[in-house]
Amino acid sequence: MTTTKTESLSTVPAAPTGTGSRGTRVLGAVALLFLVIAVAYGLLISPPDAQLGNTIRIIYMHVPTVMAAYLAFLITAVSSGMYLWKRTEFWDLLGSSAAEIGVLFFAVTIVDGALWGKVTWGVFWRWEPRLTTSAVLLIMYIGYLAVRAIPADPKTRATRCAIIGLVAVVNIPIVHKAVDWWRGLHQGKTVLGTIDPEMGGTQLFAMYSALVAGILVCVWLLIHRFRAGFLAERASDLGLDQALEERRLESSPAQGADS
Amino acid sequence: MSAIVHLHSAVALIGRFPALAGVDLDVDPGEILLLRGPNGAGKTTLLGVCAGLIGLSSGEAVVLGEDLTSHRRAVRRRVGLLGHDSFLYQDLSVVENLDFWSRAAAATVADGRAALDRLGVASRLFELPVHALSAGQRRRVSFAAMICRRPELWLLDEPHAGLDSAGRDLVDGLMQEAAASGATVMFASHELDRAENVAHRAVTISGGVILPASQPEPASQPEPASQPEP
Amino acid sequence: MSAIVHLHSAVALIGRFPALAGVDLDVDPGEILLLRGPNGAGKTTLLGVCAGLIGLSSGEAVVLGEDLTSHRRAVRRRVGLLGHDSFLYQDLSVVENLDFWSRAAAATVADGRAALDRLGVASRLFELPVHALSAGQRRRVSFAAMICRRPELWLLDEPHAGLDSAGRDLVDGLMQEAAASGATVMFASHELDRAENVAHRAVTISGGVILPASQPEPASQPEPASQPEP
Amino acid sequence: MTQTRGVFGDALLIARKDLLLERRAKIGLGQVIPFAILVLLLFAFALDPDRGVLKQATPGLFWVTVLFSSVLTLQRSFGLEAEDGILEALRLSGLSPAGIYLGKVTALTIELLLLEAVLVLGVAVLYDTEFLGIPLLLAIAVTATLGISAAGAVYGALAARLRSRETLLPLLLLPLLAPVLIAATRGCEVSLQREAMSGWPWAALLGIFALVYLTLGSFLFRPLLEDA
Amino acid sequence: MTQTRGVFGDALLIARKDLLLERRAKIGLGQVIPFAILVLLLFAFALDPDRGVLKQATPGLFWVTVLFSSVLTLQRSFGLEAEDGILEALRLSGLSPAGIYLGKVTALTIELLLLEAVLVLGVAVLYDTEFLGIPLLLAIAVTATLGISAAGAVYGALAARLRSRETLLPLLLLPLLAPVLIAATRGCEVSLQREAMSGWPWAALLGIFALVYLTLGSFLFRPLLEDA
Ligand code: HEM
Ligand SMILES: Nc1ncnc2c1ncn2[C@@H]1O[C@H](COP(=O)(O)OP(=O)(O)OP(=O)(O)O)[C@@H](O)[C@H]1O
Ligand SMILES: Nc1ncnc2c1ncn2[C@@H]1O[C@H](COP(=O)(O)OP(=O)(O)OP(=O)(O)O)[C@@H](O)[C@H]1O
Ligand SMILES: [Mg+2]
Ligand SMILES: [Mg+2]
Repeated sequence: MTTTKTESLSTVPAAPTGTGSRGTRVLGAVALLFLVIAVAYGLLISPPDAQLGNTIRIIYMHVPTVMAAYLAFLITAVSSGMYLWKRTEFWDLLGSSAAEIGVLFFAVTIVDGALWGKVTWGVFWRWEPRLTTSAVLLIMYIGYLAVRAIPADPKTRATRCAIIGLVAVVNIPIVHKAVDWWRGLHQGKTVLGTIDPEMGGTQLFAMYSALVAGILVCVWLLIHRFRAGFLAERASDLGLDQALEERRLESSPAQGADS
Repeated sequence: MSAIVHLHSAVALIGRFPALAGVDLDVDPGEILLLRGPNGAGKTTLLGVCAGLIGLSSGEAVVLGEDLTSHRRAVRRRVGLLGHDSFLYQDLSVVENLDFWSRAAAATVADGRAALDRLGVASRLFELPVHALSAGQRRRVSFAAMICRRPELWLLDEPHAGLDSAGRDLVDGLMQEAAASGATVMFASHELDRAENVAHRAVTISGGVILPASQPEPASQPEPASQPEP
Repeated sequence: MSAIVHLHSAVALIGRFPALAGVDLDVDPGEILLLRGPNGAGKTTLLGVCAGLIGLSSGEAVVLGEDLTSHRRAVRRRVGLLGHDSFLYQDLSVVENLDFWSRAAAATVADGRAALDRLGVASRLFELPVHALSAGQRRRVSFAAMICRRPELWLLDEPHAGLDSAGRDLVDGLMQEAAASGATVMFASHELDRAENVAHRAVTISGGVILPASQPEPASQPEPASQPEP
Repeated sequence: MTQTRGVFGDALLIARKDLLLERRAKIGLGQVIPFAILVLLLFAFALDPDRGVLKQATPGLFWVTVLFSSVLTLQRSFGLEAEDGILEALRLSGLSPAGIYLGKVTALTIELLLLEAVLVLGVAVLYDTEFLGIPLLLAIAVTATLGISAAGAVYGALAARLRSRETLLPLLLLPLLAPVLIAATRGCEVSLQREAMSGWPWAALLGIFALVYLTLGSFLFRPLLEDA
Repeated sequence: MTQTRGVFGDALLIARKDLLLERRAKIGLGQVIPFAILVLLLFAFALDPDRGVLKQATPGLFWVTVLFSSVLTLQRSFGLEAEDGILEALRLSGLSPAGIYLGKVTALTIELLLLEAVLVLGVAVLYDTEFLGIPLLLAIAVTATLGISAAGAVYGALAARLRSRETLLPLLLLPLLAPVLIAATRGCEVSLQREAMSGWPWAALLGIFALVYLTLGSFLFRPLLEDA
């Protein structure tokens, strides 16, 4: 199956046969460079935090992955809107690829946050509203992927997903605002609020390079996921030609009584 | 464009299965067209495409002058579809259903009552919830809900199924009346003797394509039906 | 007691409505009996009573030697019913359904496959979930699930509905075969031409009662059907 | 002009049909209300009233109960639309999608408000709550309910056609409604306990939420009905 | 002898069919589990964690969540049996009613135990629970689940044929299961907090409940299937 796919695709001029390209290789190299810098500064060069000690270093992973995930969800929302307007496969694939990457990054954030929590708070999870809303957000996009996974006509599926992508994104700012207010109302500052100011120069540099690295990795992954999805669609198109052939054959009298 | 329905190489997928695999079909105004063919041939799918309910994945489709590949919506309110499903709220009574569907179609409540009358639905049944009706009674109510929309294109999926002899004659009469008054009728049927009498023309669909008129019927249709082509 | 089905003044209520209003009927072993009559006459209800699914509110009913007024259960596993519903799990594939229903009826899985084959269900469809089938394909699978139970009494509600011509001939053949091998067949149908050819005897039911054979057909059945009574 | 009237006319038609269906099927409220009261009772069991937990948690439990009951109501409301090809019939009907959406939202809001009214009585009796700040409570109830219906109708319609709708709808909808839960709960707490800050910002937040989803829903219902 | 074998053979056939259906429809656990986790999260909102309520209430919330998820699972499981005349077909099939009942109970128990296993992980992480007295916890989980399935299958079948089943089932079932909720919650509390009293009486109570309903169900399923 894979071989037929690549063979017939290579007969089409300029059709991509893999998910890599010159551009993505360059992008990958740059992302790698920033990753190395971020690791060097984050793990080795920057000083430990006054209160949190070396565990502060988790932040250089925690925050970039959140930001990358938010970016991905935003891309999903924009693509969803564009899909409903333009109705092209491009926007559908972009939206769903971004949602997958976003869920991935967000899950990573929650996992490393939980681990961080274990070392700083002594528990994996607290009923901190931000953590709770994070979990809720994740489930919202898991719902998106669940709908995506339901077999359906591609256009129908695309429309369903686009609607969820648009509706869900509205929730992100509302959730975060509501939570801030909730906190602000009757409780003192929380752990999340207390640590981020007062970062030293190398700490800041580590943070920014980690942020850039996180976003580059996210984009790199997104491009590859998109292309993989695109190729999968083309492969199923090839399956379609064959299915059409078989379907028409049903009508030949030789086939006899078919049901 | 004089054809009411014009399909060219129309391909329609259900899931990933090409239920229609390249259909070419033209239907003239005022025509009564019979779709016949073995089970699973694609008749129901073809009617769904003409109603604008099932999208094409490739090919051309123009119905009632509207291009289905670009905007399917405009067609929908101008066709009447009688499908395998009843299209009725099971918990509402017969008249409540008719009132709702006639008003939804911008007809009056009186149109709905007239349609019930036309279909010979006994007034004893008016206040019964639809789920209490027998199969044939329900089919009549569905038919009434369809005709009170005054559709320009009638799409009927096995319109005779479940009806008693009186009902069958009634349906034949309705189709002929509709065609005479300028509407166009496409219907799928397996009851060839009756169907071919009322149809102006018949096409055979099999394996998702329409067989050329010259080609003999496929093996699963023993009697070579007469095709009174106009 | 030689009659396979013996009903006397049988009254059956659906809700408070007397769908059967005093039916007298005897069916002999090996007979193929056609039930005809207008929509809502009570044909489906009568078949349900014979299957032991619908209780009598008064009257006598003895089916396959079992008295339905006292114990309906014994009859159920000996009849085969083909109703308006498909009796199939929509999410399971065709073969999964057949495997389940054949084993539930104490038949073997091989019986199920043989039945599918007998009904001409193409092997392409075996792995499809039932909800993806066309109306006629689904009907064939239901029929297969019924015959693999090897019922002594066949109760068929519009067995031809939705089937293509090949399928119709197949069903006629199956009924005749069943009768020849000692089973008894009762079927309701509105396709009188075909049905009267295959039936040994026809009774007309209308308004919940069986009309005496001498009486002419009720008004809603225009053509006075020939009644080849044995 | 005609177009606008059309949308609201359609909405009225749909809303009246829904309420009629509700009456005919003799279900929704007749059974959802007992269900909701039951959920309240279960909480009472689960939370062991002696510890004073229950009293503190009353607003939260009230809104969680409303949320679950809404999912039930939505499931039923859209389940009826998905039977027997009704969704196809609606697509063919020529009713404007925005009208259908607004009609469903209207009917749902009315049903849910009725439910809440009964539930408030239940809470008053079972949890021995004193009600203070009635206008604020009313504002919160109306805006929160509108938000639930507005968001719920979109996902209800989306899930209706799928064979897995019973489970998909809560999965999609409940996370979406988490902010409503937070805001309504906090708002009611404020109102009941006379906390320092006024609860009106919460009502405003709920209003914004409802508005955003109403707008979004009116636009999204067209592609939803037509292609999904 | 033959009769007995027949009942268990029938039960096996039904249970295998149910689990297959579960796999094919790719729904139940794939969506019920996220739903259950979500319910846990919603409680966290409703109960405002800072007050320490949550930790205290963990066992109660766990079992309320299991209860809601069971209703969902039951609804789906019996919804599938009521479609397309399947119930009629089962009545005609010759399968013994007790066999059908035991088969449904088996499949439900397996599905619910799986759900609880995942949920326990969720609770462990989310509510930071330490597990003490594992054997007791296991005994409680198994007996409580069996009780839920045993009672649920009876009402599931009863509600399945009615047009109002979505709402009727929780209404009938939840009051019936209130004792299970209480017993399982108290038992878990005992086990987790090492309260003075041993928790085994609770497990025994749950066991008795399960047994009573299993026996009752095996007998009641015949009239239920045949005449309802
Ligand atoms: C399960 C555990 C955790 C989860 C799910 C989690 C989740 C998140 C999320 C979603 C954000 C982005 C917030 C935004 O919208 O701006 C965030 C930011 C942040 N988190 Fe965590 N987190 C967890 C644990 C922790 C721990 C243990 C710490 C430190 C002790 C921490 C420190 C931070 C910091 C410093 C930020 C960025 C500053 C901010 O925007 O407030 N997180 N976390
Ligand atoms: N998901 C799917 N996978 C494979 N095949 C499918 C799928 N869904 C539908 N089909 C096939 O598509 C075809 C649909 O045909 P359609 O319902 O249009 O037939 P029809 O001509 O109306 O038949 P009938 O006379 O039985 O009503 C059937 O052959 C069916 O098996
Ligand atoms: N709750 C009810 N109230 C009043 N009448 C009812 C009720 N339920 C069913 N009926 C009537 O009982 C009759 C049932 O008839 P049945 O379904 O047996 O008819 P049938 O002969 O099979 O008709 P068809 O040819 O249309 O299938 C119908 O006339 C129906 O209107
Ligand atoms: Mg069809
Ligand atoms: Mg009938």
